[in-house]
Amino acid sequence: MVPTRIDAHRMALAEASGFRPQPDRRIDWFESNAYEIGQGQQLYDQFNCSTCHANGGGDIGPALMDSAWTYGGRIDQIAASIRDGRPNGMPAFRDTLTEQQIWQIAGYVRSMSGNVARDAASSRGDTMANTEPLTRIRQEPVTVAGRVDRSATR
Amino acid sequence: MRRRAALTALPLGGCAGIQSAADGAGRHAAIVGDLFTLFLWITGFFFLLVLLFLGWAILRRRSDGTAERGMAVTLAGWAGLITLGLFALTIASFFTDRWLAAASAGREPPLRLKVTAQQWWWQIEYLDPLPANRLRTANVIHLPAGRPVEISLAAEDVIHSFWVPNLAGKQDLIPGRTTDIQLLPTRVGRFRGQCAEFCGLQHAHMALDIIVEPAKDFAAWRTKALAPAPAPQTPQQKADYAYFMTHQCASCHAISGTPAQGTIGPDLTGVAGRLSLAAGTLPNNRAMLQGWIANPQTIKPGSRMPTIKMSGAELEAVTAYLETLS
Amino acid sequence: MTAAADLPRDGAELRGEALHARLSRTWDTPGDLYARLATVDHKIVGQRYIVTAFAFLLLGGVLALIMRTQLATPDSGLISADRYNQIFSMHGTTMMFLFAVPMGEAMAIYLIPLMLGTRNISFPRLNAFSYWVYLAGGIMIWVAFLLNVGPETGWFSYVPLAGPEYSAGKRTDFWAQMITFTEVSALATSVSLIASILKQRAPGMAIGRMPLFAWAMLVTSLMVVFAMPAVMLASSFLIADRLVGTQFYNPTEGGDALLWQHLFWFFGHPEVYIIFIPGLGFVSQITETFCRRPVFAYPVMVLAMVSIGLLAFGLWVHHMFATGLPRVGYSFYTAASMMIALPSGLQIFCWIATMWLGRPRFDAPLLWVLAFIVTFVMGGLTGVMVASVPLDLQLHDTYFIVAHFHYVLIGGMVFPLLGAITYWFPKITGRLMHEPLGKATVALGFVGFHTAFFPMHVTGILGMPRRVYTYPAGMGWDTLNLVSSIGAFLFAAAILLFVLNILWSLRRGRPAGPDPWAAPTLEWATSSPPAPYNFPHIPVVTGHAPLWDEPGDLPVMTGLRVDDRELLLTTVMDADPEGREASALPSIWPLIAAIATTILFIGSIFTPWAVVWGAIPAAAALIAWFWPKSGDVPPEPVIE
Amino acid sequence: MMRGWRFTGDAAPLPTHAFGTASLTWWGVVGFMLIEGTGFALAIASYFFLMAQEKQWPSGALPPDLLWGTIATVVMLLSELPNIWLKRMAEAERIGPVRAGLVIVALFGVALLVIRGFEFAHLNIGWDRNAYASILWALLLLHTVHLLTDFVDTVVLAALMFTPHGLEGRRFVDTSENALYWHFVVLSWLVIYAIIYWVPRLG
Repeated sequence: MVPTRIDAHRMALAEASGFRPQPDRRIDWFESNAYEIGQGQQLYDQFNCSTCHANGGGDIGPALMDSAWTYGGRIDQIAASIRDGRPNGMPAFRDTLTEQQIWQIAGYVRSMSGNVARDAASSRGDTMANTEPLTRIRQEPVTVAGRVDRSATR
Repeated sequence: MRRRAALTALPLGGCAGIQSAADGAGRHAAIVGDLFTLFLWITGFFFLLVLLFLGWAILRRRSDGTAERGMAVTLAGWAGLITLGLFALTIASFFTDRWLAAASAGREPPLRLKVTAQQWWWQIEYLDPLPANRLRTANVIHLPAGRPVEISLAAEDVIHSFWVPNLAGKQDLIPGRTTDIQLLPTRVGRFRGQCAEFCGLQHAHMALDIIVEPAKDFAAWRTKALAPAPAPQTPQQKADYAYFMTHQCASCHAISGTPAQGTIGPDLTGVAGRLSLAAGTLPNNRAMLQGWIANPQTIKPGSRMPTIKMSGAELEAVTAYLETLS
Repeated sequence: MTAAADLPRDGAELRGEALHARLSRTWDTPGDLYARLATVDHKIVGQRYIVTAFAFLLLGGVLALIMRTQLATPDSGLISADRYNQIFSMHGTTMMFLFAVPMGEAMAIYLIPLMLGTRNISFPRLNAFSYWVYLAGGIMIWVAFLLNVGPETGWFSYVPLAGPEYSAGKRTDFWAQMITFTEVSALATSVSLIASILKQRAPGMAIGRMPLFAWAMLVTSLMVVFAMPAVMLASSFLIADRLVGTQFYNPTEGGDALLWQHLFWFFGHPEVYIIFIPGLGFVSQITETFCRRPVFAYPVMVLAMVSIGLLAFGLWVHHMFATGLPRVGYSFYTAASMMIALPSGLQIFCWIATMWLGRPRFDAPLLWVLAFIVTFVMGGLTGVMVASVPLDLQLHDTYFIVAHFHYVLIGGMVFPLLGAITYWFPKITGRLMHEPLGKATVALGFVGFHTAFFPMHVTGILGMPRRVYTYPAGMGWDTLNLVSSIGAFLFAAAILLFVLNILWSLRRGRPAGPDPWAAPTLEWATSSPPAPYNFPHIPVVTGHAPLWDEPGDLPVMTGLRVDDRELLLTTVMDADPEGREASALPSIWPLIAAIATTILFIGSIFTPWAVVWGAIPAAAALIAWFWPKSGDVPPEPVIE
Repeated sequence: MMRGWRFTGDAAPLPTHAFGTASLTWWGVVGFMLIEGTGFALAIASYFFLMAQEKQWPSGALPPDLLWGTIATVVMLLSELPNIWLKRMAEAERIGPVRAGLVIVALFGVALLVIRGFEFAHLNIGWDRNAYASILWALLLLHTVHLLTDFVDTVVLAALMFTPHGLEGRRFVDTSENALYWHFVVLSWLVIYAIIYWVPRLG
């Protein structure tokens, strides 16, 4: 099986962070472990993601709690967006965050659209946020350019 | 010093540790130490009375028809004695409170600090009307002996408790509220404070060093700390500096006079000069510094300092650069 | 409708063996599983409660030993930080919520009906329901702990650490829900005990002639009624914050972290007296029996107990001296906290005076009382120390406090409990415990306890904070912690010895007969173990010490039906006979209602809709429990 | 040896059911009322504790609309009329009026639950917005739980009174004590009504 670009990328990822993942073990881990998502929530606040994305509703940056994803809504795609940055404004956090921190934030971003294990997301943070409790929101299907991405919905 | 000697002569003998409430290196801790001695003597006296009465009741020869009236009178006497004892202790405690409040009266204006507690380290800020004199550091407080200190306390995340037993009682730091604490260090020396309110995974490793020094030493330390970090000279130093400033370290930590301005982790200005690392967890030497940077999760599991993948050379670069910040 | 006159009743025409057979048929609990699950006999439910609570004591004790092994040496890597936080949280939670409060109530469920001379506790089905809910709560939290989902923020769970952001996952939810279980069971039992003590005392047992243990349980139950709602409210707010995003404790959205502390400690301090006052009851009964005279100054003892109960509600802020509240308020709480030492001091005096005036016989129970007096007085005096604000600011949340509360809780409740179990073991099982082994247990327990906990006073003064999973070497704490750990194992050995003594005595203890200790209270007037109906005829009381005041035949009141379960109701103050009340028949519905409630509670951890959907089966079970069965014994004619 | 017995009194003539403090279940109901009353008192104390923290109360919203709350209070007070009458009839052990009274109070319960639905809809703030909203919803929910449980009790009791079991003396005692509990539900509502609807307006 010729490794596709994504698989090659994932292998590099595994090497870089010292994980020895089967292809998708990390995807399940960061979408169902409450501690990781909780750390992601705190990192989201501390690294000022809310400056552009608010608390998920979007501001200068796109909304993170809806179903529209320009560069893919799967957790590894979100992690790639954080690590490498995206055109018109999303900075690369490759040298600012460690691999685990990137995946933790990606997990929290997934929880904003209800795409994590039901009992993993915590209801709210100890911050001012005019958003619905994460335990009460509906799960948003991930759509890329209008088409629903089957592989991204739990 | 006479009273202090009296205190240590007590069964609490060898109590002059660097983190001991019986040491009394601060005016407040000394006053509270004397109150403790008073309480110890009075409560000890009552305990002795109870033991004597119990022993007598067990060993006495049984004789029938002993007067119950006598016992009733003794009961009334005992009630009076307890009330008297409690009244004395309450009054002593009340007056101690007043002495503590007035402990810093009539001395030079207090040194103002702001301590912000976060999950598992202390951010220390020396406040000053002049912005140039404001100093931010972490996990260490230098204090001039004999000058009162006014610390305002705040917490970023959960409830912590600021406690330096040698100097004074503890005071909680509560998110959403500001509390304050007054200190008056009287004896020069090195002391250790520790978080006293359970605050999560690494509550046990959330200590800070208190260095009480003569006023002129304090002034010398302060001017040196206010100066920006020395610029790198040798090419090796420049490479170390470049690596530090362009990698994860700079996004969390701050070093005055450099592009590293992260406020998530402790301020590293003058970190080489500190007595301990990782909030009082490790002694400060090159090996410990390198071990901590290489794998913080084995030393403080759950700490917010992540394990950063670094090659040997990169680790060497970061350690070397931090060693220059004294 | 059979006429009232010809219903079979106990009395001159029906007595002795015939009466025993007839009453046994009405009150007995057959051996089959269904009957055992449906029983409402206070003695069976009481024994289950006692055994379950004692099992939780042992489990909590094992956790304590693990903690002491970890802390025996500095910088020990035996246990990780997360595991240790779960262990110390479970140790506190198990000891406070699953052992101490339920054990006091368990002994009362078994003993109070016997001491008051009645046939069953007042709301037997509610009492059975209370046990099942308690058992379910205990099992839930321990299963969660073994699945690595145990509580991790201490038995007090201060917010914001226990809030949604800093305590992710389901750990604190299970803790908060466990609170709901144990509070529902404690409240249910308290209401039953209050009604029994006020309405079902033997005729002639005026309020001033009640045994002191009954007074202790009345005060304790009233305190439960007024204290437990505080923690139920606080834990409900916490679960709401964590699951549906309410903002009670979110400082940035108008909430306040101290709201939790006020609500929790408004319950927390009365809780420690709810744990300790049954201990006073045990000590009073043991001292009375083994000194062979009523406790000296009965009115002073009762007033002291009641004033402790009232004062306990006025001093919760002494747990919050370090939170920066206004200082003038603190001095009020210092005075209130100091005042509570007066009634305790008077009670200690009265017990010692009883020994002084009486003819003490130093069997194991009285030795436990001596151990109690010495240990509890030291604990009370360190309590007076930490009542002072300046001292508390140095000692709060240090090992000095760990020493203080172990002195007043183990010294104040566990020592009297072990004495009480030794004292009432013959009544419950019909066999005496091994006396020399009992004495050895007291000695080992006393030595082990003080070796473990006295050094902690010094460790605390030397600056060691509480709840640290490890500590650096060279702080002066090393040897002290080692000694404490050795002492902990010694004390555990004593508890093991006690358990062995119980297991041995169950089969080979000396047969006890109705009254092995020549004790004054009514439970010693019936057989050991008591018959299912407790007393063939309801005894009548003529003084403080019924069995000592009536050396010959016991005066009794007859006329209760034998074909249906019936109790005698008496007036609150003077216990004059007032009416006959049908006592509930065995029913499986309390168990089913408890299961439905358990499903509702556990479900509501995962989805709030479980509260809505779970309420329907729970309501159905409660209605079926209340609905009279047509097969009941023919009721008396309506209009008499 | 087991002691002998000396007969000194006969309990046969004593009644098998009684009203008020002579009844065991009266003490049970009062016990539960004390528990729930303490719960209400502490929830109200929390309301004022949080209010003291805020500069602006109610924060972030208008106070709840007066209309439905006031209707609920009026209907609640009206329900006291049949309730008091029911209690008197129960203590007179007259089965006809008791059956009617229970049905009437049950109907009042239905009306109040419907009104309560509208009240929840007119609180003008979601429970997750801020601490004011949370304690507001908590108080109203706490009272609704008690309203619901006593409504269910009344319905069950009414159904029971239409069966032969209804003729037993004990059932009249249960009815009398259920009416007592209804007094508690109404009284606690008056306090909560004043707090939820008027404290934000007067404060």
